[in-house]
Amino acid sequence: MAVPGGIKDRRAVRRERPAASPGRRVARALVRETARTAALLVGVTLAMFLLLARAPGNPAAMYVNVTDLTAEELAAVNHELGLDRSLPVRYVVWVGRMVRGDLGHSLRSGRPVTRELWQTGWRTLLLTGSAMLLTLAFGALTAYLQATRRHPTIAGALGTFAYVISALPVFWLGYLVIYIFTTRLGVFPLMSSGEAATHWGFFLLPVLVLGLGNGTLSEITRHLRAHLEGVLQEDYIRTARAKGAPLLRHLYKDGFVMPLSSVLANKLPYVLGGAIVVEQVFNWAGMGRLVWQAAADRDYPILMGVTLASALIVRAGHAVKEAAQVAANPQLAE
Amino acid sequence: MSTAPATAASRTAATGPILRIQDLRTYFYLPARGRFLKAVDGVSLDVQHGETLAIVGESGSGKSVTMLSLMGLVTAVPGIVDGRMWYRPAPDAKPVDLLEGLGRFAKLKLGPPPEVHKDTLGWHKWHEHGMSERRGRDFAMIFQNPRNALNPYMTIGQQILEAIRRRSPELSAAGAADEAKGWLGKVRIDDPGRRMTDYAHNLSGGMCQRVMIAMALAARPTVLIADEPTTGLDATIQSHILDLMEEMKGELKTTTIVITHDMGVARRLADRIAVMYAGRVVEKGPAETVLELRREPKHPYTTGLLSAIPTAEDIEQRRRLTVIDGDVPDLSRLGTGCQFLERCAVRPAGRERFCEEEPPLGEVGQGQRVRCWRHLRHATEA
Amino acid sequence: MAHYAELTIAPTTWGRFRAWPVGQLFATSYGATVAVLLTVAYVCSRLGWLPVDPNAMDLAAMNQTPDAAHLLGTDFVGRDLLSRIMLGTQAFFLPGLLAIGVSLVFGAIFGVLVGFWPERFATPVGVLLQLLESLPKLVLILLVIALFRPDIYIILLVVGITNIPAAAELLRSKIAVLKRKSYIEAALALGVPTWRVIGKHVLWLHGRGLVLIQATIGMGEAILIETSLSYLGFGVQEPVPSWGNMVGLGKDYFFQGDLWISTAPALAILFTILGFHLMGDALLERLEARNSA
Amino acid sequence: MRRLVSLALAAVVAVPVAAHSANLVTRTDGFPDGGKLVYGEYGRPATLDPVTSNDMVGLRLTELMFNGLVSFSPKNEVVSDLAEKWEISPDNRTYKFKLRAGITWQNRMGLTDKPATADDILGTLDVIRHPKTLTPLKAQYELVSDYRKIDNQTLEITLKRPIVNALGRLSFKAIPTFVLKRPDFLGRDDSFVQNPIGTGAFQLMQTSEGGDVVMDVNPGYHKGRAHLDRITMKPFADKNVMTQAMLFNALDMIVELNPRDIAQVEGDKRFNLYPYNALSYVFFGHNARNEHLKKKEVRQAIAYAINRQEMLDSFYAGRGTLISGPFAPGSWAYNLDVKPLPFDPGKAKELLKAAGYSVTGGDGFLQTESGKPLAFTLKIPIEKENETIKRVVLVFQNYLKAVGIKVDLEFREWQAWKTDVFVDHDFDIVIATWAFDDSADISTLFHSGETGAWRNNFVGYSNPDVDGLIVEAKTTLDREKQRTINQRLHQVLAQEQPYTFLWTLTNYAAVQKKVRHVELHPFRFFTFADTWYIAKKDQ
Repeated sequence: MAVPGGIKDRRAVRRERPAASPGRRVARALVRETARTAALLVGVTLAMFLLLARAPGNPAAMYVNVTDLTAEELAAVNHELGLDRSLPVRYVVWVGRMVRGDLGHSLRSGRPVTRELWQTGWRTLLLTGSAMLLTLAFGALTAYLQATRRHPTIAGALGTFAYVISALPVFWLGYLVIYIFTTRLGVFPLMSSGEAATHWGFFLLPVLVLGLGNGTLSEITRHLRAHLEGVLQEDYIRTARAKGAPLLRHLYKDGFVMPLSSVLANKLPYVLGGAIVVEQVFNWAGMGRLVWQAAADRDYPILMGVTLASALIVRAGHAVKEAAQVAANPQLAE
Repeated sequence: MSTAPATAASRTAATGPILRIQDLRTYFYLPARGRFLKAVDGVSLDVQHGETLAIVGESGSGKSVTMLSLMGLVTAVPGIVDGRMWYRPAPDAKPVDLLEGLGRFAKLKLGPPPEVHKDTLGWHKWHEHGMSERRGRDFAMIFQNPRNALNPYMTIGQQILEAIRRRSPELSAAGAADEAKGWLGKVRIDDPGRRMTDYAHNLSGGMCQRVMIAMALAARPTVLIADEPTTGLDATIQSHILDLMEEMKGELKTTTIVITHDMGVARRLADRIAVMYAGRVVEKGPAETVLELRREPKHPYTTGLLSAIPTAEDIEQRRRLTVIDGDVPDLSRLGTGCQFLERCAVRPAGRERFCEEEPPLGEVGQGQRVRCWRHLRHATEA
Repeated sequence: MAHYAELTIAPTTWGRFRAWPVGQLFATSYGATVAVLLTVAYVCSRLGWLPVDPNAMDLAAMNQTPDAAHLLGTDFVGRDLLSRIMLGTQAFFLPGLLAIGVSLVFGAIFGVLVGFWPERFATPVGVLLQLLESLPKLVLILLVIALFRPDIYIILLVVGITNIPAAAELLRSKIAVLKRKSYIEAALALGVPTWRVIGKHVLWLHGRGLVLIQATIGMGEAILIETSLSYLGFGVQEPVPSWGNMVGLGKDYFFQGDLWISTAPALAILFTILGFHLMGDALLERLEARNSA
Repeated sequence: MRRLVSLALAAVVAVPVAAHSANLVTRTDGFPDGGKLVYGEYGRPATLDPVTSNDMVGLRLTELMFNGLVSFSPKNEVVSDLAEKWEISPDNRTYKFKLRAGITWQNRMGLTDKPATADDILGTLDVIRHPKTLTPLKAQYELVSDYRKIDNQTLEITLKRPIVNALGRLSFKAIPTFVLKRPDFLGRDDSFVQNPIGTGAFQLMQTSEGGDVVMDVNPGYHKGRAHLDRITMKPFADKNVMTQAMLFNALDMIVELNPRDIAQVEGDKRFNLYPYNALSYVFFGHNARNEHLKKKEVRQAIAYAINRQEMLDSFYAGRGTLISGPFAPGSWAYNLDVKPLPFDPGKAKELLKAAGYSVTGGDGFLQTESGKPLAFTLKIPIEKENETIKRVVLVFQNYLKAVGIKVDLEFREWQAWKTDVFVDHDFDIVIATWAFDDSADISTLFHSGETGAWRNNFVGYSNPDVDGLIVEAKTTLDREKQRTINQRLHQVLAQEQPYTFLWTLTNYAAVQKKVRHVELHPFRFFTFADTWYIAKKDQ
């Protein structure tokens, strides 16, 4: 009993153009994300500018011994630093220059802010990035073992370790690790003396401490496990297993890409904060020290630059999340 | 157990069934209640080559769990605890027990109360190794609500190619793509080329089920299992799917097991029928005999199911529909004796006392077996 | 070998409790003990029942390891560590609750707004939340301390505010899930007033789980942030004790072998946060288990 | 010129003593050349040039890379540097300097053996005095009236009025003004600030991204090339980690060893400890505008109530000296026979009762009859490494509590603290450090005219006869007369107690034993670094 010619399905007719390729979907998501970031940056920098203006203290102290100056001399210094102009004027001037990529010069070292940020920024990014990857990798591995009940002993051990290490304060963990690995065992060099070998040894410890010790490990593991257990009960996973297809190929997009990217976006600011503490303990020349000094000196250009940089890093986290999720999940793009 | 007589010889030249499930038990442990949920409690079934067996029963009768156990998809604890599954890959090949070695990892002590000792890790390794080779090669499965059963993150083409690649890895990319399009065409999907790049959410329920069927058949399984394939689809689409399945049956002669609660589906597709109730098979036999309402002997439950289907006449005279009163039993509180007793309307006159004891699935003629004392002689009878 | 046997008698509540997986059993009881210990320490310090006066100094007995007089030893000016650790709970107890409160209340408001009326509130609320999220926390707190006094309430208020986006997102995604389940629409269709639907179904029935997570994880985070800030010198200041500034002062004696001064408060932080995390997760799993059982 | 600093930083220029000595031309000490020195600093320099640099780390670096007209001997006598010899006019106002021959700028940034001339020296003075140049030296050189070039090798500088230690004041470092972006002034955006060229014994090789400053030996150094091949400065953000780095041989030297680590490093035979007495002292400043603190008896009672020797011994292992007046013990103006007030809580209580605080309130603290409590807030700046200061203020609070005075500690962010103290005078007691160059000049500290915003007399102390003594000391030229006046001032202030004078700390530098002939200047540190050497076998 032949069935009449192919059934024209109402839903298929409505959508004319073919589904957008993942590449184009990601591009559209990134454009949306950049627009939103631009609007956000204005808001963030304005908020910080107002806060800085209200904060007591004056950068002139970096230049001269203020207590030896007469009132006029002090006024001259302030004029020289451009601090005597009205608030809105200073903000507009700053934004004007910022748009052209000129963030001004650090009041302290005279170097252009962009260079200061870049020289210290990439180290903080390297530390924060690798620590974030380590946290996500550990979380994903533990969650997978726990969700699939594959190796209960290993899964249990990793889980307990995650709970204990993320309850440990990272500022104390740093000291403990240095004490054990460097002072007692002398395994890790305390400072990179230039050659590659010690450089990597020197790099590994802070990443391990920040990656495991930033206090989010247990929460991330639990979130990933709950999500993974949900996905494992989906019908299409049962179909995949019925087809004898490799489980991970069907699981990785919804089970890992989606949750990991949203965790990355949510937890990045938190790990960035942890980096500031770890940098100090491990003498890691990152943005942390720059912020410290700038806040104490009221080095306004640097502080505004740092605000911009950290807002950009946070937004980059969100951009990565949007891109990953749109690429993975076709339904999101429409 | 006696082997079933060779029936429908013309179609099955085989010496024995392609698949024989013997005394399969699959239990689930409920920690909160501290009891076992006996989803499948001693099921035995045979399927001949090329034949279509329909397993019929209300939801919660264990029919789906039986098939999931066959496919090795039951991960709940403790899962399959007893039984054997003889599988004959080719008509003349020697049967292989799919559950061979189960005893080493799971020991069942039946005595009230039942106990199971299970080496979870070992069972998992054995179970995963054993079944994963055969899934997608010898056995393929179609599921209910197809849109959820398709992976939303992969295109239709990728999912079908995966099945084809697993069956014939030697195919070139283009070759595989053509075969995929071929299968889409065979299941009557329009413009297969473009459909390959679509996702599940771009298609309707009916279209998704067609894709599922194409994907299952593309693996050229020896046994196709369809778990409620048409449930949830609206009537017209349902009949199209059934037509398609009938056509595939005729054309490919694949042995098929259909699980459904809809007698109409069973009548359309099945050569033989097994009726399941409370985790047991209560009647099995050729479709003609089981489905004929007035033909006796028949298990009261089957009669109840058949009479519940409204005929044109009933609708005309607006007769009240006949219903099997009572409800499906709680599988974690099954007593001894015939499970259907509370709901049974035709208690064997004068022999009710036998119903305290569970009747065996006795032979009542022409390859038909019924689990009811009305048709079986009790050992104690003279 | 896992062993499953049928109970002949119907399980009691104790039976049901005993049936919990061992992990959750340990976690909940551990979490409960920590919560009790914490409250006891807090109440004692509020009422002044402390083993030794936390501010009494003894320059002769500086940096002592635990002995009879001082159960947990003494700090860098010879003050008793045990009573200071007990007093240290005051540093984060109320401020922590404040921080959680702020992030929960506003998080819920924004979460519901965006969850139920996305077309109207999604962009304005979204931008505000992401603005809060993008502000660099540390620089922000440094300047707030410069502007006002380094008061822990203000600091944790700032922390609470910057946690609003996380809470709002948690609730929004939960509402998105619930809406797909369509029984929210069903309730609305039946004419149940919207605020009752939000109140009962969303916030009460499902919100409890989220409040639980946010409270336990939030408290853990509040402790970590309060102690980190006090460690860096911006949080609670001398002579008021906080676990953070006690570790901070102890760290300078670390490399000279006097590990104990910073280890004692650090362990206090560890066990408390661990308690909150474990209890939060265990109770959450019970909640989820009950929903899906 | 004085400078109030947080305790981590210290003073500016050093003490002069008038004497001549021959200048060395070629290195004849027979020490071997070669070897590298890596030293650790706490904190990073803002800028590397002598004009804009305003922090100790930067000052020490400029000492290595630059030279002034005159320098100092290990015994702190003025010796020749760029100026070979000099003549002083009878009225002590005009100084004629004859430059040493053969002085060249370091061969960097395209310069090859460019001679340093009088124009460069005078050009440097122009830059320092230019309004657009923001430099701490401006106040110091306002007493220079004019200066002129006689010929390429000679120049003359005239002061507004004769002062006792003029030569020491003229030890500014010369910079090659012809390489500046704008020859007449030096802004911080000028690349010279981070990439300086000098005449000193070492020249900048590179500054790494991590903040390390690497300096190689200047072969053309006019006193003959220094022995060490390279000196590297590594900045640290954590003092404990810095000490560990040295103990693990990653550092050869630490300029200012953390007081807590002195005992540990002293016990380690790999290192030598070199004490040097920074000319500074720590004190509690009392706000004379406060109704209680304006009474002398209350201030004296506070001094009697605290046991300074015990604090010094338990927190700094006794490494410092107690002071009784507003001068550092090492300075020539210190009056040795004025003894610090002894620790005598009994006397403190008597003084307080005499001052009218007879009633003891419910909380155990003293009150006046009218019920006004004797309570003060002690404001302390928040800094990263101020753990020792916390010990001092806590113990101070405890001592005062024992005699019935209530003290609340209030920590304020550094800039906010300075605004409170110097502008609003919103404080009762503060703890701080004065760092001196000319230890006799305490005029701006206690003179009643100096109590306005951002002025040194922030405690608002005013006492007519103290004002008289200060003016008298400032105007005399005769050193002996100045010394007796200052000692009289010391005596008066020791009684008046405008500050509770605490102590002067001894700083310690820790250096690997392999570095030999280590002479340190108490303040500029590296003045004699060119004479340091490392034995061949240790290089």
